[in-house]
Amino acid sequence: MTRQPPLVAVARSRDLDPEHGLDLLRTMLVIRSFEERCVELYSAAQIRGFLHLYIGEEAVATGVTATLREDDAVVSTYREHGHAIAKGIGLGPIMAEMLGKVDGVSRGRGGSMHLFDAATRFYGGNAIVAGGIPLAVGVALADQMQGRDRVTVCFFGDGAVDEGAFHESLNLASLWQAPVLFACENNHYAMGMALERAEAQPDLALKASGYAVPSWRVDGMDVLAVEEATRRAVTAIRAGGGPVFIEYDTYRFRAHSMYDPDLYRDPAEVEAWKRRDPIPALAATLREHGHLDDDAMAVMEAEVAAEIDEAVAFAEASPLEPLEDLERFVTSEVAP
Amino acid sequence: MTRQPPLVAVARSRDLDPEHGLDLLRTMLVIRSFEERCVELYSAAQIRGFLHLYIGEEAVATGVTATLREDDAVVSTYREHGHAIAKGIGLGPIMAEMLGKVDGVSRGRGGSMHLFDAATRFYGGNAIVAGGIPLAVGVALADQMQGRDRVTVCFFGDGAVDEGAFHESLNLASLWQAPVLFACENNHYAMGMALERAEAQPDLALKASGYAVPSWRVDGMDVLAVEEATRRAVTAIRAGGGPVFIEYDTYRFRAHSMYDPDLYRDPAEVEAWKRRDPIPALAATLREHGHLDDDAMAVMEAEVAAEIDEAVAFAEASPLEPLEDLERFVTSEVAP
Amino acid sequence: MSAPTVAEPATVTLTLREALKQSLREALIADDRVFLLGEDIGAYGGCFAVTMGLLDEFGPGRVRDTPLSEVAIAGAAIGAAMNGMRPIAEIMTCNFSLLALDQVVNNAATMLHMSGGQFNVPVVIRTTAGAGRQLAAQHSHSFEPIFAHVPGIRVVAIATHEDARAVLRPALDDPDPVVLFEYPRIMTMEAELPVDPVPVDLSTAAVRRPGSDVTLITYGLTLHTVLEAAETLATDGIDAEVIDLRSLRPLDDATVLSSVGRTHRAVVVEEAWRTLGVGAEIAARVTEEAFYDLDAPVERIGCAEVPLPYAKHLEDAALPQVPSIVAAVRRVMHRG
Amino acid sequence: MSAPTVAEPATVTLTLREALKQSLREALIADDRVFLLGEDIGAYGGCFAVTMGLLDEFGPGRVRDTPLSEVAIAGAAIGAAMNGMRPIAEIMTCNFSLLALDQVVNNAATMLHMSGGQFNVPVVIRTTAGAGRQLAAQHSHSFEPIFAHVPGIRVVAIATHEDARAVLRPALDDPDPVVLFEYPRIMTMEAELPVDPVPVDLSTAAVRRPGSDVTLITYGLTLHTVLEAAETLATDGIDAEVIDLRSLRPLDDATVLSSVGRTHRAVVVEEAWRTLGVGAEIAARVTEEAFYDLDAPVERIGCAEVPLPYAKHLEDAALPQVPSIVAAVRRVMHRG
Ligand SMILES: Cc1ncc(C[n+]2csc(CCOP(=O)(O)OP(=O)(O)O)c2C)c(N)n1
Ligand SMILES: Cc1ncc(C[n+]2csc(CCOP(=O)(O)OP(=O)(O)O)c2C)c(N)n1
Ligand SMILES: [Mg+2]
Ligand SMILES: [Mg+2]
Repeated sequence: MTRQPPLVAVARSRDLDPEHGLDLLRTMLVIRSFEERCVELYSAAQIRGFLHLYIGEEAVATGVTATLREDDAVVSTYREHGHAIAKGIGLGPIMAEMLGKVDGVSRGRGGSMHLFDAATRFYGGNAIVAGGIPLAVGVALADQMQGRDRVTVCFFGDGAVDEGAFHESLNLASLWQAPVLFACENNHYAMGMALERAEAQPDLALKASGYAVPSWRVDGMDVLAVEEATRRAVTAIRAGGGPVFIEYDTYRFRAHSMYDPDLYRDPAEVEAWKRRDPIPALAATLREHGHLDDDAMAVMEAEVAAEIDEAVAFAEASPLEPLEDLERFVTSEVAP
Repeated sequence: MTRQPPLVAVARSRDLDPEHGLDLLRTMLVIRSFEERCVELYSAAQIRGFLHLYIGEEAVATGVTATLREDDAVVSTYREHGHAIAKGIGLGPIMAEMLGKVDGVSRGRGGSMHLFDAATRFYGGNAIVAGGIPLAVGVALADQMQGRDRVTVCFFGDGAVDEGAFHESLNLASLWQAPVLFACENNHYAMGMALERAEAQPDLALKASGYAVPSWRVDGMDVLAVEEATRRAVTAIRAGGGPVFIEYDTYRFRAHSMYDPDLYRDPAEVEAWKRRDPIPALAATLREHGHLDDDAMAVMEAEVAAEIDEAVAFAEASPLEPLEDLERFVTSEVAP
Repeated sequence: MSAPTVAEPATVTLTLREALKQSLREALIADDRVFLLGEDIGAYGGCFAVTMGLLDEFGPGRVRDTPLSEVAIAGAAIGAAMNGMRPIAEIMTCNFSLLALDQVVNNAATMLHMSGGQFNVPVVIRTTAGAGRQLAAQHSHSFEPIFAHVPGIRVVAIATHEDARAVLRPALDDPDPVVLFEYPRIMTMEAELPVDPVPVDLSTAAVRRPGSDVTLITYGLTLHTVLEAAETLATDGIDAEVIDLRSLRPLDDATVLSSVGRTHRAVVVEEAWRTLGVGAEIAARVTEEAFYDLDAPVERIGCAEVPLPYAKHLEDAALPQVPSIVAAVRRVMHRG
Repeated sequence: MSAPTVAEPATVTLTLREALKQSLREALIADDRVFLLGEDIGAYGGCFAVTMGLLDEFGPGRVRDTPLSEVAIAGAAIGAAMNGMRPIAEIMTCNFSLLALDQVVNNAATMLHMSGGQFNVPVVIRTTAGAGRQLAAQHSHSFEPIFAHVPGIRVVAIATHEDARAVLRPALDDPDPVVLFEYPRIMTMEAELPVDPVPVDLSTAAVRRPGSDVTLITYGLTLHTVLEAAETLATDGIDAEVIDLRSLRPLDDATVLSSVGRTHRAVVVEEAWRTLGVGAEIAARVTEEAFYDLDAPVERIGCAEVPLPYAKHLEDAALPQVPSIVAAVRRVMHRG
């Protein structure tokens, strides 16, 4: 058995570097604020289509990407704003994408569910549940075959584990020792389907053992725990140890998407999780150690708000893709 | 963990009812002889297409079906002659199918890979690897929903475990407690792919635990062990205990199909397994206990050969489906 | 005695979604063998709220939430159908139906023929298609042509309230697999309908607007755009007949040919990609059967040959619209 | 000085299988980024022996046997292609390719557009199609039309030794996904070829036999049947031009239209089901572009609309044959 003991809240906050802690806080705050602004823009019908919010889960994207190098890759889902921001894509181009503008990361073709950025090695925004998992194995394999010690992080939800693609991909990654981190964001629901109703064996980390992939579980509401566990995994993967599976125990505070009336969750359950909000939690730790006070927090919030304002201004100012370019990029434009 | 301890050769041959033992021997002999005749007919170009032989694996079909009621169902693969014969389909109609005749079980439309028989609840001959596994869950579910205490046996190979369909089906069957026996015939190869090269975690029975399906492994070369283990499972399933997974450890003595040059197996390995041939093994046990001697064996062999002759004669005498019936059965013929 | 007053049939105003739900509800009431299975059809209420309330009314045995497992959903439905049930499986959108296509094509569509007429598969698979909601390239496509290519299944596109209200009766009465396409974009459209459903014939096309100058042939979502275009054309003095194919397999050639025989001109409009779309088949058939009646070649309008983009102006430009339909009709009127 | 003798290019006799293998081999030699992955391509030597010997020559890093996992094979190949490699994935037969269709359509075909031009997918997917070997309904179908419907991929059918010998160079040079169809039934056909491959242009159709009376349009396996039919027709005084479409997406309209412009009559022949087949698209296009040049409607011959049966007489009857092609051409010659 390759299963590791659960690794919950292992981070020793006393050793926390204050600057790093504040960076983590800021990243989570940016993600949160960005999405809150998205909700406003959605209500104003400036953003359309599906909008899946990451609010509540920020510690995962933030803690995971904090362990990555710039040249590491991320493959994500339709709930990927947090991953995209944390990986370092500019807020302006992301917001422009949400608005369907030509300066959007995907030139307005992708929208909320399909953020892509070659520069930061962000392989999208995949809206077929589990559809990105085999891709991630391939991305990682390519690095391995080309002798680059890069890691590919593949984010997916608890629901993705139900799909055949998950099973085939874990097996293949394990056989080939592909340098992938399978980052399962277990927010306990796949749309309206509670994990216990969707999986006969809801211990997700256990499943990875079926493919001889080392696996463990971590508190996904504690960004320091996320970071510590992930760093351990990423280091092992980068050293050639093959894939690792981590289950991040987390929760989405909002409905599945803007379309979802959220009829299937007990409000008390939602409230209980909200009390574990990762942002105030980290802020409290930082305050406790004297790294943060009300003033500093207010400054940070103001700075973040300004950044979002700027992103929205950038997005609003961006033109639309000209209509005559509709058929561009169906196939590559090869230089003559 | 729902995994059971391995259950190897548990059968106590001393308690063996002689008549039953001779029945098992005869069934295995019929399967073996039928397929040996198929090889001849294939060489004579009377059988065409793919022909996948079960030679060496007869103990599994024989031992498993010995535990079934007539109204239990079987879902099988393209390597299904043994299952079809053991389930009680007539040899004549099976052989007629191999020859593409109208009196074949599938009117000559299916051939070796697609034997079907509604009367014995034989749901085919499925040639998409793992394609029958979700079907079996549905067949079993229908019995469960209609309040019938029938069991569905789903045969598949070690290679089928690689497919996403396996994973999705085990989970669904377990969630719904469908009365299915997942009968995995681990003959250690999927075409040329040795199990250890195809599965990062080659312990197949362990995988079933990932779906909270009780699972164990049994010596598939020992028909009595197969029967005993299966009976235990079938009894539990019939009583409403939900699905069970059994891995039958076995081996195909021949190549994957008549097209296969068999370049990937060590001849010594093949020879070692042949020494565990289930037919002489059971014959020896029966002799040991005084239930069988040379004469009786010769009589049985002659009887079986006559049965096969008769089946071939039936098949050869059968006409072809008239050409004008080609388009029948694309959709149902509804009585006016 | 005065003549008895013929009571107007009582009517009710329904959205297309409600019409579908009532049809499902009546099917569940009428026949114990009917059950629903699919992702989020229960606790969530259905991805498009079509099944909202049915779990409460019929319980989890008959309204079965499934994990995210398109292969298992389709396969289990097929198996259950082969064993006496009348399952109605839902695959949220046809984009995900590709995951289940192997089951539909290699099992559902072939089973009856391959088994020599023994196993019919009375399964109903509901799915959705169509764009217009800015859901981008993985949630907007129209794969009716892929299914309509395959013998052994019936394919029906539901464009009107009348069809929605009554579709499940004939679909369930069909002994063979039926794939139903529904269209989220028009789910909230309202219409006044008789309280009791009026039977519909799934095998025929419906003339939705009689006309004499040109035949407009369409199905599904675009019916409504085409009807609008026909009104615009009427103000121009062009009297268009509008045919809703409804059944995409088999195609009702008679209705199409009799119309074209009168109008001598035809335009096919669909939301699927034009190349190898339903329009190609209609154009080929009309030309084969009515070549010498045609005053101009059949025109085809489909989706631009691009993965559908998120930005509204691009999505709109990719799809058939009233102006592009009107322009095509004008072209056809001026040729020949 | 006497004129220099121009040396005839050296030739060699190759089967189609060998021609394909040499093309693969040269691709592996020419470019480090090229690797093969698929089921049984290594130790087994390839389901159709196309890759026999390549594992020994190039090792398991570049000739990668995979588990039975069509989703993961396609997905990993796509991911590797997005990250600098040039994978050549093999899906044994197109019957199983349906399992991978989601990856091909929702990922490979959409990626470039959906990412606003950032991520092209230079993957090559090899698969096989076609009947004639009595493999029945799950191993005999021709799904070229399904793939040819989808924008964003190139689809090529390889019917000749010349094409087989050289196909991988242009396929790998293509920055976008290429799906290659090969045909097991003709793998052992021999031809004399130049030792060095002659470059082929995958984007154009090839005139395989010039003629002036009627244009026969086909692709893949049936090319050879059509050429035979053309010879039969010649003895009748009908001089048929035979076009091998070769590229099924995009279609080379120019070659087809220029031929029909001369012959005024056309018949399309394919092994896929006729309804919504490639023939429908060709018929529609020819009619659109050359309506007033046509002396008769375009005829289409395809597979009978049945799942392919095992029995030889039924299979033969379902497929296009020389007599049925000849008869169709005669019909076309006598109309108009
Ligand atoms: C193959 C497929 N099936 C169904 C859907 C519809 N769908 C979108 S998101 C979702 C739930 C996924 O849940 P999970 O993987 O836990 O991710 P979460 O949304 O919770 O982050 C479903 C069912 C889809 N996009 N793709
Ligand atoms: C989906 C699919 N992929 C590939 C194949 C080709 N194929 C046929 S049998 C086989 C090996 C299956 O091995 P296993 O499941 O162990 O069964 P066995 O043949 O050993 O009985 C393969 C790869 C197939 N029929 N279906
Ligand atoms: Mg979730
Ligand atoms: Mg095997």
